[in-house]
Amino acid sequence: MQALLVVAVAPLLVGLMRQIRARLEGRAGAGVAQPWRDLRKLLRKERIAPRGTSEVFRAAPLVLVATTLVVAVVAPFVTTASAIDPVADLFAVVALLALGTVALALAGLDTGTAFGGMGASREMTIIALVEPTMLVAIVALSVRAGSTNLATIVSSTLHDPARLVSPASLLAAAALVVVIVAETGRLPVDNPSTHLELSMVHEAMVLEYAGPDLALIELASAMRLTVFLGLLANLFLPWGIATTATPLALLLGVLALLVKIALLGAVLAAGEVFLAKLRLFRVPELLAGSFVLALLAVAASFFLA
Amino acid sequence: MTELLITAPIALPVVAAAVYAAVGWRRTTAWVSAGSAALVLAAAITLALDTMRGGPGEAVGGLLRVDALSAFMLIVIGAVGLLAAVATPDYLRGEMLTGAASMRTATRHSVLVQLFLAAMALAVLAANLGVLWVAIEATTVVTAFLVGQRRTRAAVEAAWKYVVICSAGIALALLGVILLNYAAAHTAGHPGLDLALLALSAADLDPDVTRMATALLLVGFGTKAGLVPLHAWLPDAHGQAPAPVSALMSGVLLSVAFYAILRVKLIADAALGTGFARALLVAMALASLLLAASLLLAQRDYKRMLAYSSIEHMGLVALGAAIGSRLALAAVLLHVLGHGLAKAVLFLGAGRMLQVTGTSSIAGVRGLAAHQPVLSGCVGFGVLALIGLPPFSLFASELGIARAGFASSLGWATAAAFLLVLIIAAALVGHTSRMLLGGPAVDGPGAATSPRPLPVSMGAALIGGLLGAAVLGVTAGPLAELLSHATSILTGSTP
Amino acid sequence: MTDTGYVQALYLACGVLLLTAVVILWRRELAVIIRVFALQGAALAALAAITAAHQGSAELWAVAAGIAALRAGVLPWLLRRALVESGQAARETQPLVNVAASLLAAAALTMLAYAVSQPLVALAPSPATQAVPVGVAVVLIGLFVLVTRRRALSQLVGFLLMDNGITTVAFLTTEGVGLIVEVGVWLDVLLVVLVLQILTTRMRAAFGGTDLDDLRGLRDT
Amino acid sequence: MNLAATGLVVAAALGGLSAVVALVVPTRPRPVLVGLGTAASGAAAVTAGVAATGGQSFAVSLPELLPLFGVSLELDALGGLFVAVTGGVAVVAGIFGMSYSRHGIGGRSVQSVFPLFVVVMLLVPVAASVGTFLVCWELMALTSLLLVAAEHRQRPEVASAVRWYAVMTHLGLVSVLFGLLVFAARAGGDSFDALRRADLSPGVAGVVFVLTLLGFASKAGILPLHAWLPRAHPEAPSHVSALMSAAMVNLGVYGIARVGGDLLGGGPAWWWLLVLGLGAVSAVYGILQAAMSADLKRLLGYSTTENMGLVLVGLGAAGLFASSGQRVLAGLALAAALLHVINHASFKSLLFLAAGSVLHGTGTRDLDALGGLRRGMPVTTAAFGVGALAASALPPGTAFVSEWLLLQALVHGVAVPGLATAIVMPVAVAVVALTAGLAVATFVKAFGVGFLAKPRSAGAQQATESPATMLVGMAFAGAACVVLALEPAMVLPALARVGGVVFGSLESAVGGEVTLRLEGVAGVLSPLLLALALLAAVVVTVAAVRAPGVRAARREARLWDCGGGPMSARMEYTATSFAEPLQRVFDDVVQPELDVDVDHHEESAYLVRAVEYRRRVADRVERRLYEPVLAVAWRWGEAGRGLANGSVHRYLGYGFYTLCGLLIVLVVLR
Repeated sequence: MQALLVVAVAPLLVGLMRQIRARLEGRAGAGVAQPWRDLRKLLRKERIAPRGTSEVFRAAPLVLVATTLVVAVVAPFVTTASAIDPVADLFAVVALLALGTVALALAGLDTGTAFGGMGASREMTIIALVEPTMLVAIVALSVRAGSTNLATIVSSTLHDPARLVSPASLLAAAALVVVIVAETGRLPVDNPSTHLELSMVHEAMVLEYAGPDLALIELASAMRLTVFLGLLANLFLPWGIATTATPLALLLGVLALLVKIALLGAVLAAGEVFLAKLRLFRVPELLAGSFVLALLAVAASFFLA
Repeated sequence: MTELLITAPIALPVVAAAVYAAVGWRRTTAWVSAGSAALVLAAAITLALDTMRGGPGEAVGGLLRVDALSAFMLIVIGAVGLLAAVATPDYLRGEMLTGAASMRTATRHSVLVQLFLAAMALAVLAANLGVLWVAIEATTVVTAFLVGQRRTRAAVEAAWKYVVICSAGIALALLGVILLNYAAAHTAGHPGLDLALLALSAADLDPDVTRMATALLLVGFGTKAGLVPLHAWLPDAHGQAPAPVSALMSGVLLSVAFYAILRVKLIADAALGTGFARALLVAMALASLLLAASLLLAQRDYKRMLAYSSIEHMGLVALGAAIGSRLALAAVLLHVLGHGLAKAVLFLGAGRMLQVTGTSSIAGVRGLAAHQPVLSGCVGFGVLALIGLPPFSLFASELGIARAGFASSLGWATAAAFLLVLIIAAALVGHTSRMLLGGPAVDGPGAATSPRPLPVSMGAALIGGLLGAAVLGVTAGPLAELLSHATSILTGSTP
Repeated sequence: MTDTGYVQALYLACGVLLLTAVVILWRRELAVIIRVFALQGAALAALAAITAAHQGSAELWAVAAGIAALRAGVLPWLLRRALVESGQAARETQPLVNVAASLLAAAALTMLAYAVSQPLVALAPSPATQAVPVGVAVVLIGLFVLVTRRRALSQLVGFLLMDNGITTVAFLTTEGVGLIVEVGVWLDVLLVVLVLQILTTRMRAAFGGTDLDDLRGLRDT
Repeated sequence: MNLAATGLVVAAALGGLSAVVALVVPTRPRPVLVGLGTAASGAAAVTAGVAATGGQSFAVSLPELLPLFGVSLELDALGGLFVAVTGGVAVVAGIFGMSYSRHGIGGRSVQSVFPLFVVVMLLVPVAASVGTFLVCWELMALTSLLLVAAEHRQRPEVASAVRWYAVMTHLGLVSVLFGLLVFAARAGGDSFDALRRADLSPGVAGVVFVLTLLGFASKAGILPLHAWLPRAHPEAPSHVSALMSAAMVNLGVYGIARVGGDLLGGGPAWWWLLVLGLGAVSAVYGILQAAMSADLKRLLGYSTTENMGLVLVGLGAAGLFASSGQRVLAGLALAAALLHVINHASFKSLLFLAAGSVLHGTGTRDLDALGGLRRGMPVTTAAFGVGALAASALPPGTAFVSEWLLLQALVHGVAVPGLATAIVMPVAVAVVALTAGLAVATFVKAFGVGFLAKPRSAGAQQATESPATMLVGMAFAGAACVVLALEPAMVLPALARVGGVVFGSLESAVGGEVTLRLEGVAGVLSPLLLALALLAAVVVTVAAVRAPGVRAARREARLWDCGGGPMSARMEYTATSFAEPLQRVFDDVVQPELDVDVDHHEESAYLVRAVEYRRRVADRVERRLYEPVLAVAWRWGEAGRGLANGSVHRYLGYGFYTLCGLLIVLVVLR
């Protein structure tokens, strides 16, 4: 149910963000539903197998979508009661999302082109720094909750809202924001709308994809953004989430989630307008900074425990 | 019967020497030396069984005496002597091929080697410290010409240094013998120089005189045992002597000299307490190890490398003797045997390497394993045995010395010693691996020779020695009891 | 022989021993050194004879005769033969330490010998043991000669000097160590000298001289 | 005789028999017989080990062996775990070796040493006295040394690796030997029982622990004594590499657990902080070097350092918890560490075997020269893929589970009071996290560059699949990886029992059958459900994409080449270029040496004819720590030669001065 929601909302979120950027830049914009229309078009196209690529190339979009789907199913977006509780672990969620990225990077390498390799290399450099930051930030959040189970963290935050303003929490939030930006390939780390060789990261890896495969990747990217924003929202602003399974609570949960995601997306999009892309080799500095923030968060949670 | 048996280890080699002197070295007599060594070994084993069953025995009016310790040393002499003797015919033939030796040289060689064996047997069987001294000095005289056998400049030089340094050192031991005799003359028991009596009445010896005598004896016999300070003859002599003689000198002669030190220490400990001899031995041991390490690190000649490794092992043995507990002394004796076998194999192998490659420089030998697999294997395993890897018995004995050392008050000295041993092991492995490993050398002196297969009897000696050391490291078997008896003698307790 | 006569004769012989040792250190000509060495041998034999006369022991007389034959006769003869073989060039010793310093060193060594020998004297004070420091001093001087003299022949002399010193100590302390051992020791000494003499000959053939500084082929530097 | 005893005896007998068989049979059937014998021996050992972890024990004393000391053996749960792991690796390595040994290493000596190596590795965790332990430990060093030297004729680097390995393993032995002998001397006995009963002062216990830790850490490839590992592991024949990297290094962990935990009985917190610190540094350093490495086997070797570092982090955390009385957490951390040992054994043996298969098929292990192997060597590619997934700590891989447990333990480290914990725990978390991130990049590089894309050399172009036995060996290892990844809960009871041996009776920390359920702290994870969910999601996606009537057939198309014509393999990203951004990030840590030669045309300095670019990532620890030591040793050696300058006067002078000095001392002291 949650997954369907995420699938449905994700392209709309991207559309919303594009629309906001367009408006802020003084353009009319293509409308919020444009990503959905793009996806429909791509899905109808012919399937292409670039010469010399293997199963890895073909399987990557599936893995990417699948990992995001699993996360969408298990993570507490609408309700704290997870569908598959033994998987709803923060570490598992982060690792699953990383798995999707890895699949894409392998696909990029598999093409054997310079672009594919370049994109994979850069993406792996980024993820090598992003993943640790996420894990550390998670630890910072879970030290006080005593568990890394998402539902547990969220419900413990609900019970004890004062925890949110603790230094550990704030530092972790800041770190998470930075890495989510990096992980989802937004400015200033990567420009989702560029196709300039020297600056591409994500786009370089997916350069050879076309048709339905590309549709899957675009969808997955949008879903990942949604998932991350949703996680961010519920980890730090869990209000509104359903703690019981009554229809009313659920409905309230859905609404709260939509509002939160839309707000975060809007802030992100607005922010992007004012940012230029960083040079690739400056990105690690940013990520290292967020890593340190996360580390400080853990340290704070240990010291203040 | 026992009397005859006790004199046999001395008489047999003398007879063999006479045979060589009379008939000369030739095809028919080539194996006489091996036979004599084998008989010495057999006699040694019989004597060992006798002493274990019936206690010490005497011969020649009490001048010769055999106890478990002497019997053990005789076994070492016999075993290493046998290895050397088995490899000798092939070695001499190889020398003759290259023109480095003639039939006459071979004859002289065989006569002297037999006398050498006889002198060593006399040394360990001597009941009297004076006779022991005479026998050890006799080994110098006998081996002088063996060291100088090649008559090259280097050989003459080595022989000169050998004789002068050893004679000077052993002269100090003589002074020590005389002082001990003096001290003994002024005790109630009048033990003279009889080792057993001296040990019994040692408590009455004048401590000051005994102290001086002990110092002189340790330095003096230490010379022949290759211990610092008068060690410097050793690398020259071992490097220049023919391979079987190097094997005997390094494998047995050093240990026989050390046997004298052990006997002296037994008396000194009873007279002075354990502190004095222990302090001296520890100092000599550490200095020897330090010296060996210093000279092995950048060594350029593989025969000298083996010689310095002998100094190292004598240093370890001295350390074990200094520790002086039962375990340490048993380990010392085991080490003497294991080292004798391994070092004999290595010197025989090194002699063969010299014949095959024509150079004794480490840099001159490359990729030997590629064209001399068996020889390289033996040398490689020999070095591994030397650095104390199991299954060779040197592992057990070094472990024993270390174990005893840490249990005694010499923990720090033991730690320092084993660190030096580690450095030495690193140097040995480094040098050896450079010679043995790698692809076949394309040019240079190491490659110029055609692959000559290892002669069968030489190979048998090499592999036999290694197997012996390995078996000994797995289980000492019946030797364990002999070791226990010998250790009891050294600790002055009853088994 | 009276006791005072015995003591005086004993001390005279010991004096000659020490004096000859110092003279060996002092003189450069090998021929002179060998002659002095023979004199020392004679003094040693005299020492043995004096002891023999004092004790009235036939065995000691035999030993004294042996010493006279070996140390005043055979060994100097062997040395002289070696010297003749070696020719004109090698007639002088070339000390590594100059003669004045050598003599000073000898004095210091004698002091050391005296100091070291105190317990030996203290064990059984008697006229004979009072003279033990002389023997020890000769041993040390002999070792010093070995260390500092560059000719093969002078090293040989140094070794024999040590041996004379040891024999002196043996006589002064315990009238010898038993005949068998004594004979064994003599035999060994004789053989060592023979070996060294042969090696000197070979050295001359191989190196063209007997300068020990030429013996630097075997080294690790 | 119970199953443990029988299994162990059979394993030893089979190993010995194989060694003898190798000596007597002719060349052709030799590798097959030896491989089969080794595999059978390994299988018997697995049985024995599993039985031992199940609670059986076995003790025997053989006083006749090893003169002066005697041999005594005892198999308990802790030993059983390592026996089982070693046996498992031996099974796959033995099968793999049956055909792998045919090229160049089928000689008598190598083939007879191989099973012996397995046997002595099985005996190390069974040794129950100081002498026995040291002799087994050193036999293990000897046999592995001989195996590392196996290919010395083919490559000059082997000799250098042999030297490094021999010296460093000896250094480790001396360290362990010092520690154990001081221990035994104070305890007054050699048997482990006597050591357990010994009452050591804290100072002595600390010395013993640090000395043994140094030696054991060296064997496990832990910094700073790791330098032999990235040399010896790559140069050994690949199935030997697998044994060394997946089984032998574990014994270092075993040693720390046995001595620090079992024999010394825990100890103060600083011991374990030290272990944790060493582990943390090694983990990061190892994976960084692996990420930079372009040599496939060297990469795997450094990855071993990383994984052993993680294990030590777990072990250190367990000790820390135990020392402060947190028994549940100690059990959790120890379970994480031991599970990682098992996991690492499974995926590292798989990876090394796959690397061996690559080497066999292409003749090179240089990633920059590989690529495109999936066409010629599909099974090897799949095997390496499984291994890489397992190694990179991503679900549904093996390492993910153990690292998850490890992080869980660290998260709860807050329960241990103290400033050191408050500093160390967050750093440890950061280290584990950073390691996980870099491992992902490393194995994407190894798999993506090495096996996917286009071949970069003729060797890779002509690669053909390896013989069946090699594939079977890899398949076994791969199956172990998969099973461990999906159902790790099955080894948990054994781990709990092992934990009882190491830190006294620990409460079972992790339970569950399908789901790992942490006891005492909140935390659940079900790798199996996760994998199923992932599978289901893939199926759903496929169904969803297929549903709208999209044509299933694919049309082949040209790659995007910017219109410049077909792309050649030279345009591909290589392993070196792949790692370049990471290398820039960690420039200060790894300090690579760059060497750029630009060759200009004669006419103009602006026209470049050729650019030569060389990059070498030297081991920085080596540079800083080993080179000065080597330089000192060299100078010492040079100076030491002056002691033997050939002058007989100087030689006699040594004696003269010593004698005078000695006499003066006698005079003074009287």
